[in-house]
Amino acid sequence: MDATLSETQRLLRDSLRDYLRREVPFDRIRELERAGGMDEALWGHLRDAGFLGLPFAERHGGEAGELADAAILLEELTRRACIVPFLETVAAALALERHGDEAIADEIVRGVIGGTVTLAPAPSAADADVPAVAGGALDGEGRFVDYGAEVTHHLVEAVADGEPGLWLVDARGAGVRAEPLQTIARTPQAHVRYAAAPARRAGGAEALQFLRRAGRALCAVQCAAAAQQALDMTVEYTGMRVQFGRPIGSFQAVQHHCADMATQTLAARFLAFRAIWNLDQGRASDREIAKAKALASRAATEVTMQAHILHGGIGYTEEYDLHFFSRRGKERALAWGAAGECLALVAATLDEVRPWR
Amino acid sequence: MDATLSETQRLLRDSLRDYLRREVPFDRIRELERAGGMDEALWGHLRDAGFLGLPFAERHGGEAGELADAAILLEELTRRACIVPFLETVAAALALERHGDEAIADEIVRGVIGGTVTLAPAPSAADADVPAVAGGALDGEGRFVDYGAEVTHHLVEAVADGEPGLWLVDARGAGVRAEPLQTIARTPQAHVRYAAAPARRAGGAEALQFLRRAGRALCAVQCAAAAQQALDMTVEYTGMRVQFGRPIGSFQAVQHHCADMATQTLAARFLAFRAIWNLDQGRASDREIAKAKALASRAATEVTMQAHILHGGIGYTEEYDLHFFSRRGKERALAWGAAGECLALVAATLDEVRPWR
Amino acid sequence: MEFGWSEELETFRAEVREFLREVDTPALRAELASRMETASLSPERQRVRDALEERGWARMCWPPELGGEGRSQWFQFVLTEEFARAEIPFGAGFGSMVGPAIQRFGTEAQREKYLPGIWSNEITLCLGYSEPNAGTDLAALETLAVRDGDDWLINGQKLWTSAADTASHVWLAARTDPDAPKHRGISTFIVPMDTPGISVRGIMTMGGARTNEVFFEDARVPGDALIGEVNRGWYIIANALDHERVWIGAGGGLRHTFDRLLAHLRERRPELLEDAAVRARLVELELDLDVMEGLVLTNASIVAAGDTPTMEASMSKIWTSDLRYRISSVAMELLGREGALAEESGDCAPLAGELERIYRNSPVQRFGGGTNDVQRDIIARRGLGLPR
Amino acid sequence: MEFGWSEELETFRAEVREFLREVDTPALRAELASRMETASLSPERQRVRDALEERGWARMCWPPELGGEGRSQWFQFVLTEEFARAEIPFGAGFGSMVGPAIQRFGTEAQREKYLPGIWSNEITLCLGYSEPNAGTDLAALETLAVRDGDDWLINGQKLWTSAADTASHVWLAARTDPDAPKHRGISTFIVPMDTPGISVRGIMTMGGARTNEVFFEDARVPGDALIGEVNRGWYIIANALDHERVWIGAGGGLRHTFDRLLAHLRERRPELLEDAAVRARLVELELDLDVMEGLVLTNASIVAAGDTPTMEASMSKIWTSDLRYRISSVAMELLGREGALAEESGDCAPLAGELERIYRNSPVQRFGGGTNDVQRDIIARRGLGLPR
Repeated sequence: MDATLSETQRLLRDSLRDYLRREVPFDRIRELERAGGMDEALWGHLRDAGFLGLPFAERHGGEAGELADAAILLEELTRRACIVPFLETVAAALALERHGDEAIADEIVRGVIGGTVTLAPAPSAADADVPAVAGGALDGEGRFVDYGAEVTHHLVEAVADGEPGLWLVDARGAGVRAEPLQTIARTPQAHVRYAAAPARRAGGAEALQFLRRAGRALCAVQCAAAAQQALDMTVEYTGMRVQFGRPIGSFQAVQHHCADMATQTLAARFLAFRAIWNLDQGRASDREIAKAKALASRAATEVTMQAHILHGGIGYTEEYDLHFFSRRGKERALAWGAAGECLALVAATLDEVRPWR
Repeated sequence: MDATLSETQRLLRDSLRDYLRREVPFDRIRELERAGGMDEALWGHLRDAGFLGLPFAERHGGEAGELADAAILLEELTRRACIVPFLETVAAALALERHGDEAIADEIVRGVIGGTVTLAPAPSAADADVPAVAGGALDGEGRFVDYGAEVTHHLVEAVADGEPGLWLVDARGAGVRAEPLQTIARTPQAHVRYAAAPARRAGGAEALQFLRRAGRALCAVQCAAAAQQALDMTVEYTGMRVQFGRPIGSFQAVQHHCADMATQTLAARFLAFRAIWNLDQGRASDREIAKAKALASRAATEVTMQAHILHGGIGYTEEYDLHFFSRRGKERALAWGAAGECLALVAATLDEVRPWR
Repeated sequence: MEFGWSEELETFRAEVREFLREVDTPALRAELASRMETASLSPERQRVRDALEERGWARMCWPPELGGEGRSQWFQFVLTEEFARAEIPFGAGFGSMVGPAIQRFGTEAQREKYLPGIWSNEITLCLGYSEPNAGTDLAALETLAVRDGDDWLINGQKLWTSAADTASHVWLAARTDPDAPKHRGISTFIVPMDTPGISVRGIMTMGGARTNEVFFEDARVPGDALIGEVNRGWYIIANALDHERVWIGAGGGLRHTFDRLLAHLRERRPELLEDAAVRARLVELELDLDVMEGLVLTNASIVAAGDTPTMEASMSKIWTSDLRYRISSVAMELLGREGALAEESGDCAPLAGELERIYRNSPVQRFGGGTNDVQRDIIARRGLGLPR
Repeated sequence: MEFGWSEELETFRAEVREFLREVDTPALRAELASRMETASLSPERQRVRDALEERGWARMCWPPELGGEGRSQWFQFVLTEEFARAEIPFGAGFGSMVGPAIQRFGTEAQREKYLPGIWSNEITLCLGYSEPNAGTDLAALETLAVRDGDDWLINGQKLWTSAADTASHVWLAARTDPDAPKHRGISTFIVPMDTPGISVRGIMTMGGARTNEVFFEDARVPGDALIGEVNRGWYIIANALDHERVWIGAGGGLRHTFDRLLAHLRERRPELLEDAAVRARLVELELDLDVMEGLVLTNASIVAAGDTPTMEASMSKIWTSDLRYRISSVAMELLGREGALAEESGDCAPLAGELERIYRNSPVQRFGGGTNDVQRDIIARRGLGLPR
């Protein structure tokens, strides 16, 4: 039991953090948001630095690291509001590597590591029909596909002969139409319609389950990271901003808001990373991940909005960087299962609570 | 629209408040709690002062005042932690007067005003069987009957020939066995068992509905009163208690706790009294009363417990008077429908929300 | 105690509803949908305003000495409430705040010069209070106004000056005695925005609305731009802010949002409405709206009785602004990913993007107009009497 | 990062469980059920304690210079956790706090005189810190200790001295230099409670437990009652409080309460457990317990790494004590009127009155041991580095 980063993990984190601080100023994020699309230059760096291979097996050319290592990178990318399909690509490729078709996994993971493949998972939405595959052709829709118009491939949840599974679709191929959506995050998202899109079966129910779990757990990390960044900015700003002749961070009300934000953020991060670690060890339950995501979702919402209250006017401007974390944080709070959806799962399985004694 | 007391109401309040301050010291409440039973001396005063006749019709010897007047007295009694069946007697007698058998109502209301009759309503509990009447004999149990062992009569919810109604039972008569219960409030409560107890039919479904509504709305007033008393004690104490060289009430954290307590209490009281007023006018809905009770229940719990936190050690002792309001407040929060039960009713009738426009 | 409405007010309410039905034209709706926001009223809103003046309802509750009829504030409450219910904006900008100040503190000549234009909206105003180093701590302002013959020369910088880009005048607080204690050296001015030396830079907010910085470089205004006594500006400002804090009828829009959320669930997400946990969360929002109503009515009761609320206005302000965040946040969460969609996503966006928009602009209500923490200070000290 | 347990610790955990099975006799349970609370351990608990000493587990994680084996604090964590899981009280009163202080700050003679008795529980202690005017602001204490030849004469009054009626000694903070700044004139003493001039008055609390006032009137103690340097008591106290604030494994009892609540619902109120709104509230409690676990483990990680937590202990303390209130309050509410029944109501009382009892005694955890607001100050200033 050790909630702190290992030496290697610290090096990984610092390396990416330094790069982002140097090469990805927030004004670049502003431009990307306006222009749409993903940060191709950053993706190139992630490939060159070997960051894309971290959690994958050596047999596919990966580094055989831990999923937590990738989560630590994801945390840094989130804290810089980067616009890259890192969560999406890692979760999808790992689902294939661990539980999918071996040939496809080999092709895809090598492609990811080499930078030629990016992936957008398209899991089904609660209130929509699941796409169907017949004769290798996929029909249906993906309602909220992150980076749906930017990646090379979609990994679509679909049903063939009544069997659920994951199907690989060439995102730029025939029968795929991605209509961009505008969300509060202003990161790429698409409503994708598949009309007889050629699809390869890449995995079954287990791969699908792993994808959902990994996506949700990694998204919990993003939520906690948004909260952490907003908290750090708030502590820095209130420690400096003077009103009534003293830094506003010396007012007890401000201090107590910050204390509560810090407590919520710390717990959310701990539970998110524990879920990641247990998932990697093959022993995370849907319940554990759902609880972690619910708590992280709340932290992403409440902490970032409280940060705005404590910043006042300056934090509310487009010129300041806080809105990246409040807007993205809220969007991530809803992605991969909003708190309500996660808690419904937890409530439905209350019988699984094992007495502590 | 006027949320403030009328001149008459102010006089009523002050008259009772002065009497209680003079004649009912908290040490008397301590003794009564230890000894069990109700405050007979105080009940005598309420009768002599004409307070027991306020909300009843002139034709029964009453003052033809408003139910709100009685609620204002109830507020004062609650703020002094008095142990008298005022809510119980008023709610039950009023249900009979407004919707019950006229002959029984005349007898009972006159008895109440004259001080010879006190009443304990025994509405059914959610998870228990409703008592049954056959041939004028009542069988069953009342699970949580306030003042069940102290009053002269019970007004029992029971079913006869499939029809629900209210039945009057001589509390000291045959077939009535009241076993005392100890609650967090330490006010009289009994588990009553009826075995062929002689019972008179005093009202039908309408009377029962009014009884439930009046009991719940008046109980909401008690909840708000407990919160208000705890708040007032806290403001007084923190304004005086010095630590770190200044009154603790000058610390911003303490001030903000008090501000939130005051907001919650004010809203709870407003909505409780509005429910009372609307009920009196014959236009309160179950929904409105349930919402008022839910909010008041929360205020009674949260405000009184926060008061303890702000008082520290002194407020935690038996010698200090705060625990009367935290213990009683919590018990009242659960009586006549706890928040969860009330909100279940509100949730079930969400379709009744009429658009504002 | 009396929780109903008098017949007189009910009659007035019916009249207002009739009035609102009449002015509620497709042209007005089209204009409102475009969300054209400027200091001056857009043409259709000006038409509503003119009609309101014609009925004699615009200032009927003001005291006679400020040009009103002195009617009970409940009339104002009902009027504001019915406008909110009809979703027709009521306000005429900051004129309703600056007008009374000029009426009360200005000279006869100033009243004649400014008031007709303010009432007719030919004069439109922005508020020159906040500065980079004077936000919540307004009295720390540094913009200087210095006597130069009969004129004043103004130098400094204002921040968060909404509508500075469209207003004809700025209602300005400036320091006229740098040596006096903080609150004592401030004066108030009414300054034409086309005065040479004034420049405006726009600032975009995450809520989508524009605000501004306003720079004053040797901006010269005549002596009669000063309203009230020199160095007595703090009193005039506080007086006007008190007026602003009455907040009667605030928060009505949130009821509409709640209603539309219910309608959306009924029509498009019935499976959610079947879920008891979802219903429980909706009920919490309904309770929150009840609390809001209780606080607003309590505050209004006090105002209508001719008294000044101590803490009740602050309670309403805190609750309503927090609820604006809460209602949009909870609603987005209930809807899941759909809840994140903005107006630009077209038909896919629930409530035409209203939830996402409210969520994004909710912070400004919570830290603006006296941060909610400062409001809590006021409740504790002014309302409950806790020591400083 | 590593969220599992090492094999070494899992082995130890198994040993502890085996140990606890052995000591868990009907006699112990009967004694615990009687809730006999005194400073000295009741006979059966003393037996457990002796067995623990025999295993060498009582102080195995203390540094060698304090008489321990210097094993990883995770052993202590596991030990405490397993005691909590078995619902066998672990603590040996304040000896585990005062013992190390004497070990560290006392003379060789004092160590020999007191430590064996403290370890064997022949010396039992109460804590003489708080006073009527020195609660959260401990440094304001006024009890005086004055030199009289080789002795000390003590005069003053202590408050909230739990177990003063049964302890053999009081660990006392008293002012020895009234002219020094608040924190600088305090010293620490170990004083036999049977010293002439000491009297004790009981105070009953709403939680049901007794606490005390202790009066000192010319209570004379020999010079060697002083522990550590004169006027350096604040440092010794702060050091001991730090030790107390480690809170490893706190809050375990709440998991049992939650489990018993679920069991009660399953067996006696299945209709509630069917209700989705009720389930949603239970899930919130489960999340709260997860958060507690996250905070406690984070804090323990830091301690185990040999570092001193800055804010993490405070976070655990706030959360656990607030949750104690929340879990009992919510549970009572879910049960409705039944939830209000106390133990004295016999079989009718749910969870044998546990909820009502926890609710009543929850305040003391929230304002005691440094109020939760003071803990928030610590998080903000010491943890986050916000300015004073």
